[in-house]
Amino acid sequence: MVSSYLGIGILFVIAIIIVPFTMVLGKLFRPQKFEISKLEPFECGIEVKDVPQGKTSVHFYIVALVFLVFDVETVFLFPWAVAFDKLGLFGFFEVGIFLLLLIAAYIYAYLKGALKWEE
Amino acid sequence: MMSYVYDLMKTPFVLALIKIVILLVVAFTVIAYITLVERRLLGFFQSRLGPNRVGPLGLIQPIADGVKLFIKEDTVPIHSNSLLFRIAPIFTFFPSLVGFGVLTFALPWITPASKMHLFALADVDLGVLLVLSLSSLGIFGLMLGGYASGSKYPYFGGLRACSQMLSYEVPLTLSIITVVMMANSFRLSDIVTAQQTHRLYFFIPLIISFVIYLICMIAETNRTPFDLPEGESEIIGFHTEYSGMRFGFYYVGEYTNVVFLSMLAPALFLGGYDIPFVNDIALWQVYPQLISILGFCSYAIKSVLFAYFYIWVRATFPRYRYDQLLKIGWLVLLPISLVNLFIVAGIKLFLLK
Amino acid sequence: MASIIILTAILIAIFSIFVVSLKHPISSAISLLVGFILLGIFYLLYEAEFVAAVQVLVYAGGIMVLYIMGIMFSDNEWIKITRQTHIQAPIAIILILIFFAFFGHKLYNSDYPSLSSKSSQQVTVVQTVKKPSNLPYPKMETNPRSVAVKLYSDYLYPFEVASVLLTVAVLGGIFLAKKEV
Amino acid sequence: MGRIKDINGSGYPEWIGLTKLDIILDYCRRNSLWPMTFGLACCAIEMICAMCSRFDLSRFGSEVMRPSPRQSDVMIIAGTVTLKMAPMVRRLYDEMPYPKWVIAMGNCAVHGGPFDDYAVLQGAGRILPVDIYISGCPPRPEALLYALMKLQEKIRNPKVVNEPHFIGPDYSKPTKGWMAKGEEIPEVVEEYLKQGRGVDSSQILE
Amino acid sequence: MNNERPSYLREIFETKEIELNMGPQHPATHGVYRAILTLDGERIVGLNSVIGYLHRGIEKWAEYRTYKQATPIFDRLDYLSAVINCHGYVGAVEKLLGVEIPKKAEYIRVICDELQRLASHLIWLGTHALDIGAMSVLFYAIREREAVVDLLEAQLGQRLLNNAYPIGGVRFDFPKGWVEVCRKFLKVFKGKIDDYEELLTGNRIWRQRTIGVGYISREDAIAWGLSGPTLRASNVFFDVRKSIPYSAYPDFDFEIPLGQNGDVYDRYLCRIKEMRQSVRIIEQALDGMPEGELKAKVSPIIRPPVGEAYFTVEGSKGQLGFYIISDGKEKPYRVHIKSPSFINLQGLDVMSRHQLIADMVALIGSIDIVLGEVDR
Repeated sequence: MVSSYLGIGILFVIAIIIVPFTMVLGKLFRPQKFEISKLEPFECGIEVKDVPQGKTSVHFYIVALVFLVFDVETVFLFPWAVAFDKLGLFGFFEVGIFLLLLIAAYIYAYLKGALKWEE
Repeated sequence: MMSYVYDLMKTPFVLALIKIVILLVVAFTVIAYITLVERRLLGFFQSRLGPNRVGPLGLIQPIADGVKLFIKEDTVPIHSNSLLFRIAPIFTFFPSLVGFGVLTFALPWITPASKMHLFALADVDLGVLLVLSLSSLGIFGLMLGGYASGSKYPYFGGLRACSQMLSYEVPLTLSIITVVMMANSFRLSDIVTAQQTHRLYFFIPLIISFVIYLICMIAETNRTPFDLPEGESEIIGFHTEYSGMRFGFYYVGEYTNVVFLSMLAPALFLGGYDIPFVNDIALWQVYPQLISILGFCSYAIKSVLFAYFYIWVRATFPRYRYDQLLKIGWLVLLPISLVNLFIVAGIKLFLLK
Repeated sequence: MASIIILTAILIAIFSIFVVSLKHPISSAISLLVGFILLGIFYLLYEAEFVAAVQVLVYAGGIMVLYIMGIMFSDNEWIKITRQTHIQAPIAIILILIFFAFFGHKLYNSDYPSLSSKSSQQVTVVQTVKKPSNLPYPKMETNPRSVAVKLYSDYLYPFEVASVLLTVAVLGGIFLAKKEV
Repeated sequence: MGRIKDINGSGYPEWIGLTKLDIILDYCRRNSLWPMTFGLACCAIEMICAMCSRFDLSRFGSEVMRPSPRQSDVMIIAGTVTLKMAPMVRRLYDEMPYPKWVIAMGNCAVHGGPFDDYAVLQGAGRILPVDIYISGCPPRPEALLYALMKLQEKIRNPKVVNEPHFIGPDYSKPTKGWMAKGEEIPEVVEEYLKQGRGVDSSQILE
Repeated sequence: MNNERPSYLREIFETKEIELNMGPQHPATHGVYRAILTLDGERIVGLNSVIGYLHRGIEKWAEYRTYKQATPIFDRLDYLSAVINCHGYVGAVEKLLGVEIPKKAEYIRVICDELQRLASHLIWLGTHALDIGAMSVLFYAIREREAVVDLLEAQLGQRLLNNAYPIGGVRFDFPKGWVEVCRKFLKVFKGKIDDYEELLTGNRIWRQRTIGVGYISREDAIAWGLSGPTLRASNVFFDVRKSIPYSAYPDFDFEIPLGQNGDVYDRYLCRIKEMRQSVRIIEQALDGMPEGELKAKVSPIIRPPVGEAYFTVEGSKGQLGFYIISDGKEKPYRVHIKSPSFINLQGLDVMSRHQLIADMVALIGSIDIVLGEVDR
């Protein structure tokens, strides 16, 4: 029923609006003084020359990649879990095959060193 | 005039608004005071007093902190991506706040006129799934905040936050899936009802899931021992460049997550608003109001236990290192939770039939 | 209800245009993220609850993370000197407008279920009960359950093929990412 | 009217003239002074002691040590400021958002202490507008607590807002060369300005 | 298949190294030490130390004062162990003068030194644990340190920078009841060390964070000239109290704890064991306290004969040496300090190779640098 989401919808909108609303309201009370030295990025008091961009190892990326696969996998597991009493043994084996294939992928990723972080 | 107001009260929109106002007031009070409770408790753990000067027992301390942050200057650094910098705190804040909407706090309230009011904002069918899908958005707050600052420490904080929250989301989801499997519903009230009818709290059959949930709960909220994104003594944190109320929203967002996850945990594993050792539903037929209130208290106490667990862990443990954290997430928790899935399926299929 | 649906649809269109028109890749990515969330809301309004949750979980919470990480890793200074629009853009815009006009006309004249039927639904939050029933919350057949039964009976083969696809995704991803490291 | 605007010379919006609101805001401000984790030398140890069990700065709500200047309200200069460190101290002070306060802890931060030589800045007051000076080498943790209370008093009391406050031996008037609020910055910061950083804000606006 | 990427794409995807400043204002650098880290991801590939942010010219300062006037400035060297610093300088001057110190004064000095070592190690323990994330240990450690500091204050008159000893002995005997309080404290303190160990030593996270991190081999440790617990953790037996005995240390029976692996965990264990040994020394000294004079006869104006003297003590960070050249006048011609922190800091380069940022934090904590001593 869509109607039951009414409260959630309103809460969603309020929760998003709270942050900008508070910041705009706070503008009436908070001091604001433009000083160029204040806006320098903080790096332990040292003057900063370069901005970090595109300089990081690709390892973080692999984490996201493997995560995505397992994220999609959980999406398939949700309907299975919620209808477990109906699907019974058949569903159990079905998902068993599904998961075994994924576990194979997991083992491959492990053997390839994608899940090793200590070099 | 009064009848007009009364009529207005009956429309679902206004009813929902009233519920939201109550929910937000209570939620923000709890979130504000959990910061004080944490500081006082840490004080007691560390043989000191904690804030006690501002008002009686330091009760005005959270308000003072909040107002202070509110009237503090707001800086947007030069190298930052200004728009992104401004909108990033929204993402850490709203998923958990919306999550409060799907929690059911007690058995339905019966008015003298025999009307039934749900003790929840919206007890939707999607329940846990909605919570999970929204909390998957929480990562953007840290990630974008770190990236948009245009400074190195936040950049590292953002990267760490990213891989940490991704790594622990899968085990968390898998552990919740086992609960869904037992209850055959995403709805939180159904999950609690299943525990009430079985007369068995799920943390007994799902002990592995419960432990995984406890670990992932701490990791998802970036708290000690998994507080790498804001490891103050290493990289100063993804919110290094944030000041004033924007920082305040990160601060509040963290505690919102803490409160929310420690309110979700009892519903999933400890029977939620069920009063232990009592047949709730039978009693509810007789004394509906009393059981509703007692159930709410029971729920509150269970949630406080989890919140206490958070603070206790914070006072005790050192911090993990980045690679160890990922190792635990991917090489320990993920395989265990996958195997656990089969175990629970087997239990459900062959033992509980 | 119809007005909310139309509003959402318009917002989705606007953010989709932002995705292709904004200059900085991170702005495009954020527009895409908002678009995905709005699409989730759109599905929800059409009572496809499960799909809505999955939309947010996978697209907004999963794939967008990947995109934004990609942008964070790459040096996007070069974007600023690259042209955003192709020389054929005006022609493309005219063609798209013709396309939309054509399909709008077709849809308008067809007997596709109108949006107004949605608004007739009564919204009920307060239930009236004589006496508390046996269970406080009546058990009902929910959307995800029906999706599940369909998925695991009628669409069994696509489901199993999906697992093969996911495995291939892992292999491919690791192959691509590991090669240059 | 003028009062709330004057705190730290930080440019509050002018329309706020509500005195009662001032009282509430100041109450909150002075009861939530978050110090910056910033130890320079010997006095830092006494600062740690003041944070810990026996003296417990947290009673005043000040145990939230923020490592980033962006989130801190009060800078406790605990120790010797050398000439090499002075630009960093100044930059950190600059990076703090308004309203901000400075406590100079220990003789070295007050006037150079025993080190009247080529390497040491003769008092943090030469580069920063210091609000509270604590003498002692090092001052006891109690002195820091007292300084914090004095700072709270200063935030509350409009009369002392623009005057440096001394604790310990009674310096009746600040020596020449101390920096008052709104005054021009003396030699070290001039050097620091010459390096091309911290350009005068008025130039940027024009 | 062509593996070559187009040139503009290679530029985009190339992982570059990032330069990160850690310090001077950083909670983990224990003062104003600045490390310029070159990072690949989170891994350190290069370290460039910048010191001098606390250079106060202490050596030069001492050359412009008389021998007596110069005493208090050495407290500011390693402000965590002011008493031991003072012992080192006073010892060097006494060596220059050729004065024999009364036995009782030596015993009092040893007791105060060891108490100071406890205080220093407690601060180290607290801040090191805080860096790794265990926040409670700091508060427990400082709680006990307050007791130590109280004892020192009762004896020497100040909490932190107590100009502890005059040249030629000590100023006062212990005040009334001091010995009993001290004994009581030591009794309690032994249990407290067990408490710290309970929180940290067996803790899985602590072990994971410290074992195998910041390794330095025995040979490297000797080659880099490390000293103190940092050296002993690499299984090198060198402690000035045993190797070059001074003061009353030969009278006491104590062990020098040695580590096996030279990693952060071993350094931690070494210091914890050292605290137990310090307690042992103090107990023995309190038991065997001799009667006698407090101070040797030293003329009010000190004019040592022309010559030079080098005197080392075991500071809480390592071997602390004072080298004084006298030209026969009231002021020393030259005072040079061999400061352990400065030399231990050099080993950081070796230890930090291919570690993560988080390890770097643990490492700086484990070698226990004090910037006052590094920069002087």
